[in-house]
Amino acid sequence: MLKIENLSVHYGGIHALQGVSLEVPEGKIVTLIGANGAGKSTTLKAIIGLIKTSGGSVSWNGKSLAGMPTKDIVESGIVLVPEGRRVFANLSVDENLSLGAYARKDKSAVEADRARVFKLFPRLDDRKKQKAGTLSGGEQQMLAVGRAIMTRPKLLMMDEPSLGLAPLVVKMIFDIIKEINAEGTTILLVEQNAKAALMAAHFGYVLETGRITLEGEGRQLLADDRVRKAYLGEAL
Amino acid sequence: MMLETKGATMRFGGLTAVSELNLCVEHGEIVGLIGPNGAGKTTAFNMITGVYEPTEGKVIFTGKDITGKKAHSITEAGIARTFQNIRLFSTMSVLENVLVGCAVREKPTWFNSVVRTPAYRKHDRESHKFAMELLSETGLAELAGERATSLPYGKQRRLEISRALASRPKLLLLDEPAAGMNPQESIELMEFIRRVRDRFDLTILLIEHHMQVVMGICSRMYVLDYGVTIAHGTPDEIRRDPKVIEAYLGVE
Amino acid sequence: MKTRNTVLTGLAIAIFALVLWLADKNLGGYAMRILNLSAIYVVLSLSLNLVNGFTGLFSLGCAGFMAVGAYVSALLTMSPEVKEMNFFLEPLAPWLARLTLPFALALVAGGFCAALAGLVVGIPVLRLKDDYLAIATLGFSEIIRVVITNLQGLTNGAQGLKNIPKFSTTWTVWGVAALVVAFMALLTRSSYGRQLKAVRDDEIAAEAMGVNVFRVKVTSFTISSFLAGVGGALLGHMITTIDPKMFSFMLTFNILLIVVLGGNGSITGSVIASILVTVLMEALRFLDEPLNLFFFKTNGLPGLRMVVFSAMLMAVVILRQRGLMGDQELTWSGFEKAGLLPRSKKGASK
Amino acid sequence: MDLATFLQQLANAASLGSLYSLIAIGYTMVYGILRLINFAHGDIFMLGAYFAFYLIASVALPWWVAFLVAIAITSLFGIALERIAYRPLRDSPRISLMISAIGASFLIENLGVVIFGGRPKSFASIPLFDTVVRMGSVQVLSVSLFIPVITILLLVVLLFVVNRTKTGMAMRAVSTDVEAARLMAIDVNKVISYTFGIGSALAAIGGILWTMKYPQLNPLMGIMPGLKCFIAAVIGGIGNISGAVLGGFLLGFIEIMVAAFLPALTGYRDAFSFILLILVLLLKPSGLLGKKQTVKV
Repeated sequence: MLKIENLSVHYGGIHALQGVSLEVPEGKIVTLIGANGAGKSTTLKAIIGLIKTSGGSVSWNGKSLAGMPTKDIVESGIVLVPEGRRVFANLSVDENLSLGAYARKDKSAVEADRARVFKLFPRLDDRKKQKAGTLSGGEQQMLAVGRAIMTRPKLLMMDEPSLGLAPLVVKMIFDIIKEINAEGTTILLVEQNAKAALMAAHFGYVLETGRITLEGEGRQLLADDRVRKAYLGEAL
Repeated sequence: MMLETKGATMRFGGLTAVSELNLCVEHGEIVGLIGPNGAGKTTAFNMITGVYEPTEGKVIFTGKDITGKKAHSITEAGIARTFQNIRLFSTMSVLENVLVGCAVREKPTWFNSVVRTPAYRKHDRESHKFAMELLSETGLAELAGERATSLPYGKQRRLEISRALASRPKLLLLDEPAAGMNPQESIELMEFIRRVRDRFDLTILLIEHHMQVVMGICSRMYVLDYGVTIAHGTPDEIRRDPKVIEAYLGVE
Repeated sequence: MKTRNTVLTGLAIAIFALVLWLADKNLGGYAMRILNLSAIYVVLSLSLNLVNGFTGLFSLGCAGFMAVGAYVSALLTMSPEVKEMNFFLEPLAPWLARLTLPFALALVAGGFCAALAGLVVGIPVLRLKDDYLAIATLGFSEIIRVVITNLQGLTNGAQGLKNIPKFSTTWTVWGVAALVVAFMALLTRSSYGRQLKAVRDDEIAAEAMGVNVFRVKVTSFTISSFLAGVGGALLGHMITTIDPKMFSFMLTFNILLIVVLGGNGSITGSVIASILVTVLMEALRFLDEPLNLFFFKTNGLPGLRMVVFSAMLMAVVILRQRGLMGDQELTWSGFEKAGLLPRSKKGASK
Repeated sequence: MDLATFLQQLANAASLGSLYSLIAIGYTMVYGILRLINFAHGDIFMLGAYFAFYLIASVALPWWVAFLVAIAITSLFGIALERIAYRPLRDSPRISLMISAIGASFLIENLGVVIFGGRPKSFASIPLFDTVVRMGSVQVLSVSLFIPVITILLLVVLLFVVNRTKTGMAMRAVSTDVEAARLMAIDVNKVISYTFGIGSALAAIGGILWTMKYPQLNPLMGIMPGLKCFIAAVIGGIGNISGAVLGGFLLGFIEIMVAAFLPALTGYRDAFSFILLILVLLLKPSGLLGKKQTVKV
């Protein structure tokens, strides 16, 4: 349903993406792995219209997203949980969730979604009135995901959800990702924790210096020598 | 002992970014600092190079206490660094970037610069020569006149290292030198780092995510997680350490 | 290569001097005044460009330092009789009343006092950044003005000073302007100049490369204040009357306009823009006078000229942020590349 | 000094402080959202007063209608200013944005000189505001009593809008993180326009009340209050509405009280605020109610 062809992005003098093509089929978890600076976040930001692309196309259910403002892309059903969570620190947990539903008019469905988020993350329910900035890293990540769910996405994109989180929390986040997916939301996941990502994903792409160098099913990539050597730190 | 940190701790408000860091780096070593993002590695660098003053503890460099000194005097004392997100002087040429690095040894003043005193001219000639030498060493000599930020990513990283070397450091800190490089470039970088160490008689402390790079060139490494040193030892020891596997190499 | 450029530069200076000589002989007082005003603006815009363009500090304190230079130089050169005439409300401090120095000495003293003010202001204020720095320097400039207004016994307060000796001749102002251009060219292309630009491009990296960022900032700010003081003094000796109102934020704004128009970080840009703006400013004076456009007559609209000017600044900032020259310079090799000069034998020039 | 004079000065200080607060709020809101010192804010304050003046003097509207219309026009003017002068520069270095703001400020002032004339105009007296109120031995103009009351009412309304409404929530979101706000399908441009609209409306109210108290209009009347109120916003902690009000009152009190108790320093009155600013910036750079920020390397 999301199809990227030959996407290219320039940052100042740097050619950050050099013709990236990938596909995210409906109902699947797709992951994009690679080293720091390989262009993973850039890909996600280009999809959602936060940065300008310099070539190639992004189509969403057959419709081109080129030149669309982020607001309209989000309303069409794509959302991004940004790297480093970026919750609104001075706003309460509840307000953060309401902002997720900012553009929505269907009040009762919004409340249903809020209940669903609290069911997924009971800890957020306990801290409803608290300022988001006072939450722990793991709770902020939950809030960022919850806030994204409030936009009612068909495609949920996540940028480094495990960043700086304790192993136990990472495991929980990945369980939630699988749960959300099981409820019918398609997921595009960017991760430096290659192992966890590939274990959870149906399909994976490896990005190196702005180019896709490998692709395949998650478990298949996990077994690939090149991936094991470069991203899993295994001396072979 | 080249560098030693004794219980160096950095707190921001309630958050402890690095706690009780005890690094020891011997002359001529290449030592790695690894850990998940947000583990406090860059903060450790910032404490050593004087960007932050440690909340507690000491930083000792070649036997002298440099805790709390200003960043520029630490560079003068002989520690140079590169940055995680490249910080070149964007409006200057490649050569000029390196010349700024050289200046710490010339100590120019506005007066001798304008008057072009004989001493200034001598320093200036020497710096130009040394800068060009460095650029040929790092394979950037042909690009000397180009704007620094027009270079491709990998070359910008090399330029940043050249600029750091221009200050004639004894200890070089590299913050993720292989970030944004593909495996082939990373291998070249490893060789480059080794060569640079031998050629300039350096000691190197580096932060890196590319496991292949770290394991390949470091004689020892420290692993940080949540600001706490959870392990240190040779690459082989680290690879087998269950705590490291859990924290860093990913969950099963 | 180098010799050719030196010869060309020498030739250009000689031609310019000749033009000045001819102008001085043939043009009327009004035209010469405008030409000489341009020279003073060259000094002032380079002073601001050193801080804003080359060191990347957004300072809005220019007018205050100009005021210091103008008052010091005026008070040191006026004759005891003129001083007595000026200070009729409250007599001037006696040690100053009898002191009269040669112009050159007074000019330098004006610069030094402004530099001293710059140093005193700079040390606390340069710890701030960006817009905070801008507003704090603007604040200090206003404080200097308020102090001058209130120090009746030293500055004659709001009445200002009249009959300042008219020392700013064509040769003086253009001589000083030439010196300042040379100074800036030498400074910005030196090792120290690279430190200034390093601070502008990335403070953290500069500090990490061993540049004492704070000291560089204070030095640049102090030198800039010196130049502003000299420019202010020249201005005083040209129009022969000064008062605190003259040194308001409006004056800083005029200079900022020149720097932005010429290009932040370009010496030649500032020189060209100084002349352009000064001449245009006069040429547009008709806007303030009654208009008679055949069908349509207006009464004088004082202020229309400044409307046009503010609109120009905004247009430049919005449409061409880099100004005329960006941070580039007009160079002989640039002319060569543009095909305006015959190609030299040896390859690239530097 | 006797008690009566002190109370008299206190009333003066309260109304001056209130006026400063009203203008300072506009600075703080715009800075919070765009990280821009809106140099032209003082001139918007001036425009508000002039619009009201012309609507009464030339269009002959009843004063309260004129005030409401003037506030609305000024508010639209603020929105237009952001569109024309600031929006095209949003991705440019902050210095360019600030130069554009300075340019806009001068443009408005000079246009004011051309259109309104450089000579000061005086506001016709409105009895409701011009009555002298006596309380014991203290005499104040009624407007001096209205000003603090109106300011407090407006502050309550504003805090309600910012903290309790959806638009207010979006404003707070945009001022914390523009990019994340975009990801929430918030129309950032619209939110910025609202901010300018509200800030300009408050400036207009401030301008009108100012001329009720000091009934002289001139095109450059916005410069000094503008600068001082920016200072008030910084002192209180820029980006923080309550901080702006605190800063405004503080400045008003210091100015009036120093002039009252130390008459020898009256000539330096305009310098007080700048000295206070520099002290605060050096001692607590984030302002009295501001939060500390660390630089990321």
